[in-house]
Amino acid sequence: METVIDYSPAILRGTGVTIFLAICSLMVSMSLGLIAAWGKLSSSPIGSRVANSYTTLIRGVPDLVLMMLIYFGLQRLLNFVGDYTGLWGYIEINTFVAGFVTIGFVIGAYMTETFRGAILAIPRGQIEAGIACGMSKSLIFRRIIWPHLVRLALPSFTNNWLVLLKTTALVSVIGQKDLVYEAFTAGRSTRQLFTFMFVVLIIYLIMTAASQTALGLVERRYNVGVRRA
Amino acid sequence: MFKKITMAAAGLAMTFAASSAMADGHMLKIGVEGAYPPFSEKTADGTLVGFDVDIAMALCEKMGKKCELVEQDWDGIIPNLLNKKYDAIIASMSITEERKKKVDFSEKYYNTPSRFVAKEGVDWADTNEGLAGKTVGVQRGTIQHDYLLAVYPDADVKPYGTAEEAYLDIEAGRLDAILVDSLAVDGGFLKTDAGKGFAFFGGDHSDPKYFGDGAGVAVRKGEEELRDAFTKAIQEIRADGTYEKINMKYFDFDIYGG
Amino acid sequence: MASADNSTMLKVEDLHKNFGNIEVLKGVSLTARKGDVVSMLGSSGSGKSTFLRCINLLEMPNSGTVTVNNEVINMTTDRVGEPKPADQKQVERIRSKLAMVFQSFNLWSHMTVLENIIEAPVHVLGLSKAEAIEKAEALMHKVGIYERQHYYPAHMSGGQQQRAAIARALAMDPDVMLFDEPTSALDPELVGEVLGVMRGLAEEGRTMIVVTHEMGFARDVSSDVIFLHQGRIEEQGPPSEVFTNPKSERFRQFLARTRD
Amino acid sequence: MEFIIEYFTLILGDGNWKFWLEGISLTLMFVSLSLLIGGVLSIPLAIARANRHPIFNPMVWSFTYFFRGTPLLVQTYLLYYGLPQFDFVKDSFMWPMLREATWCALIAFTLNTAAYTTEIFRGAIEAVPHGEIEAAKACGMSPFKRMRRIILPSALRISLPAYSNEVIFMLHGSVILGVLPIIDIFGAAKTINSRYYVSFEGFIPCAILYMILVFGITRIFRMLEKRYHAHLRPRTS
Repeated sequence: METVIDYSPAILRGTGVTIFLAICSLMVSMSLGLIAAWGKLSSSPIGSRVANSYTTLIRGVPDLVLMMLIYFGLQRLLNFVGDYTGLWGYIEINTFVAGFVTIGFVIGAYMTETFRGAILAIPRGQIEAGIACGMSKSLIFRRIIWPHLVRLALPSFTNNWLVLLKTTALVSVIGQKDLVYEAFTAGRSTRQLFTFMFVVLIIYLIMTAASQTALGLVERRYNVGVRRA
Repeated sequence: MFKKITMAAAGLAMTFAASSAMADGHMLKIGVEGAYPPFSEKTADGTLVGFDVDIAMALCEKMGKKCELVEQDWDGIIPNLLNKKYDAIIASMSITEERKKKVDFSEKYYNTPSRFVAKEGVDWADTNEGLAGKTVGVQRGTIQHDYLLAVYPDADVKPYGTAEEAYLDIEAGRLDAILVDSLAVDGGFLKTDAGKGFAFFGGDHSDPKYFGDGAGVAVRKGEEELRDAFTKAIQEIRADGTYEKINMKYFDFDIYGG
Repeated sequence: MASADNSTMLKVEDLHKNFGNIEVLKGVSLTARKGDVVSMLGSSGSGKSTFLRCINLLEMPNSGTVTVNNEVINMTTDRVGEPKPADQKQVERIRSKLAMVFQSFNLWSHMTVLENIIEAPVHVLGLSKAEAIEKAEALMHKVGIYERQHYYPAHMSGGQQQRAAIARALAMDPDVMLFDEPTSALDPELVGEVLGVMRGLAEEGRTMIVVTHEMGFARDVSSDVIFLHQGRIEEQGPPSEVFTNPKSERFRQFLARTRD
Repeated sequence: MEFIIEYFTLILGDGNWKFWLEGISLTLMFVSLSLLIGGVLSIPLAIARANRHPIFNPMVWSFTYFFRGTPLLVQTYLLYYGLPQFDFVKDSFMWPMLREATWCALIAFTLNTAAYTTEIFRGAIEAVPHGEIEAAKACGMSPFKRMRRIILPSALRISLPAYSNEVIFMLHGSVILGVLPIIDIFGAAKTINSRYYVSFEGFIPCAILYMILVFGITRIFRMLEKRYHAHLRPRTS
């Protein structure tokens, strides 16, 4: 235990990196999810085809392999294109960027389904009722569509966020100094890997439980007036 | 939602901008490994220390450059040099023909043989027959790895990401033997508490066909100027006693080799 | 209107049932002899379905005894004082003699009609599969769903499903058949086909307890009618008597409301 | 053209095809074994959860919460690198097994998939229509027989789509093997990359192989669903 305290600055630093990385990934995944959901729902065949191949690719390739391809391959591609066209000089994809871009890209595919399902499930009659009352478009979005969207998307959103949080552990494999990396390094030099890995598990459990509580509160707020099935 | 997209995009752009500062005349980024004691390792507070690290700093000083150390896992150490994440590798990298196809090397800055390590008192021969069926750990993508694959086809070779993970597993009893640089394993394992009860067996392995001509500084192909500057700096620190001072800090004999 | 062979098949005495603080059954008794068809009437919430479910212990009665074919079901209480059967094996054996037909059919949705019918004979009664199939085929002819034997329940109409459920019940060779509002979940035009099958069973001399809203069935087919109100028997007797000359004011009102 | 030949020499030549073969068979064997054992384990656990057993339910809940709430990578590290921290583990009769990376990983993966599968099955058991269970009771089926003949067959059918996702997640998760000294498909890619000091070349066939496997798994489950979800298909004719 004392060794854990010795290394606690590193562990805390790593935890911070993990959380920050998770938040960045979340931004990417939500943006991609919205765009792809829109693509799937749009009547344009190209939009839905692109969105479909995106989700198929994510289902087909493990996240870590994708991360490696982005970390090493995309970097090479960017530099090659930059050199060839002369449009830009050196662009670096560091482990952090590779990490959150990949995770955001992967979870974005799940978010697509989340948003698509929620949009499809919005009761259309209530929107019509809003129109019938003479509500403006923005008012209808704010007061009717948005609360439904949040309520319908939240359970699956919560699930995606938890998957995302756990996926961040993979960035340690490409050398990003997140919680797992810092703890593994510490455990390796002190030869107490069990202790340190156990600490990591506990920290992840705390993060999971905290997210569930917080999102549960939001869910309760938005579920007012909905009968439990 | 749109705000979030722009924020994410801005974040992305910033990361690119921040890290795309190219190495200018006085800045030099050097890739080191950080998991190869006593050549390079990390202290509890995250500082990189070790023979490679000290040599890197000394070389930079001689070259009159400001250096930044970049920690990099061994697996990606050459790819990321080519990807320009840093400009040179000082990570006990042996100068081999295979690697020369990808990168250029300075003159060597040290040369030591590799040796097998196992539990004290084993009477195995360090030949393919002697190690047939034995589980032998090695760091993935090192000269030792190539050597084992080529010369010891009957051994069960387990590749590890870092040397330290291989040390962990031989200590845990998962490996019968490991093949490592003799100095690295001496300082990084055998002389530590964890290495008690383990010892070298067999002789030196240093066939230049596999092991090359010692460890050098690697730079991208075509950067002869930088390569020659490193060679010159190595000669200078050899001459003025800086090398000896660093050498003696970690080892009790001259590791420059013949 | 006792049948020729008047051995008692089912006897329920002074049955009480509480859900929490609410007393749903306040001492209900019933006797059915072989070949009797007892119709149980009552408005919703009168406790008639609960009574039926207490007979085969889908609900645990708080007190009272149930005797099936001269065998008393032994009851005891668990640690917190809730009633439970003393001998689970006995309950299973008795349930296999009391076939039940549910309001919502409750066919096993992942099995075809034939599989539904042979399931319990093979796995509870221990019949061979061939035997069970042979019997099932006869029953399916009888209820008129032979052509649908390889259909899954979800692919059939409600009336067909209920007839399949009746065949499933018959396959157990039950001593007594319990019908829990068998036509209430059906579209009006499908009610007739199910009632027709049930009439046939009554004529065969099956002992049946039927919870129903079908006055016509109760009047024409049953040997005995019981009217439950708030957990008590308000009116009881042969249909010829109770329908023409009801003694209870409540039953009179009930009849007036439901007159078809 | 020359480039293509060069590329194929890189990933297949010099005996490298052997790494791929070894990797594919290891990944397949590993994923199917852990799914098999984990699946068998999860059935009693799911039943205990669904029945709200007073003692086992909280225990199983803690187990699934722990394994579902933390990354598989860390669980594997804990088992593989963590256990030798204790001498009693190294002295125990289990050690001959635990000293093998494959066994440690198999244990971690099995427990992980058992946790996820338990919750999938629990949900499916709870989704079996109550009336169908009552009908089984009314026929005189014992609790055991009800579970075996009615509830489980129905629940396993219900859980097919969710379970097919779990199978794909396990395949994705199995790349963690390549982080240990095990040559799975991912490990094969890493080995080849590090042999030639290239960065991503080996990951391309690796990604393609995983895609083929996922495609195959999806096909198998589509067939299973066609067969076992016949009763859920909408009425035709």
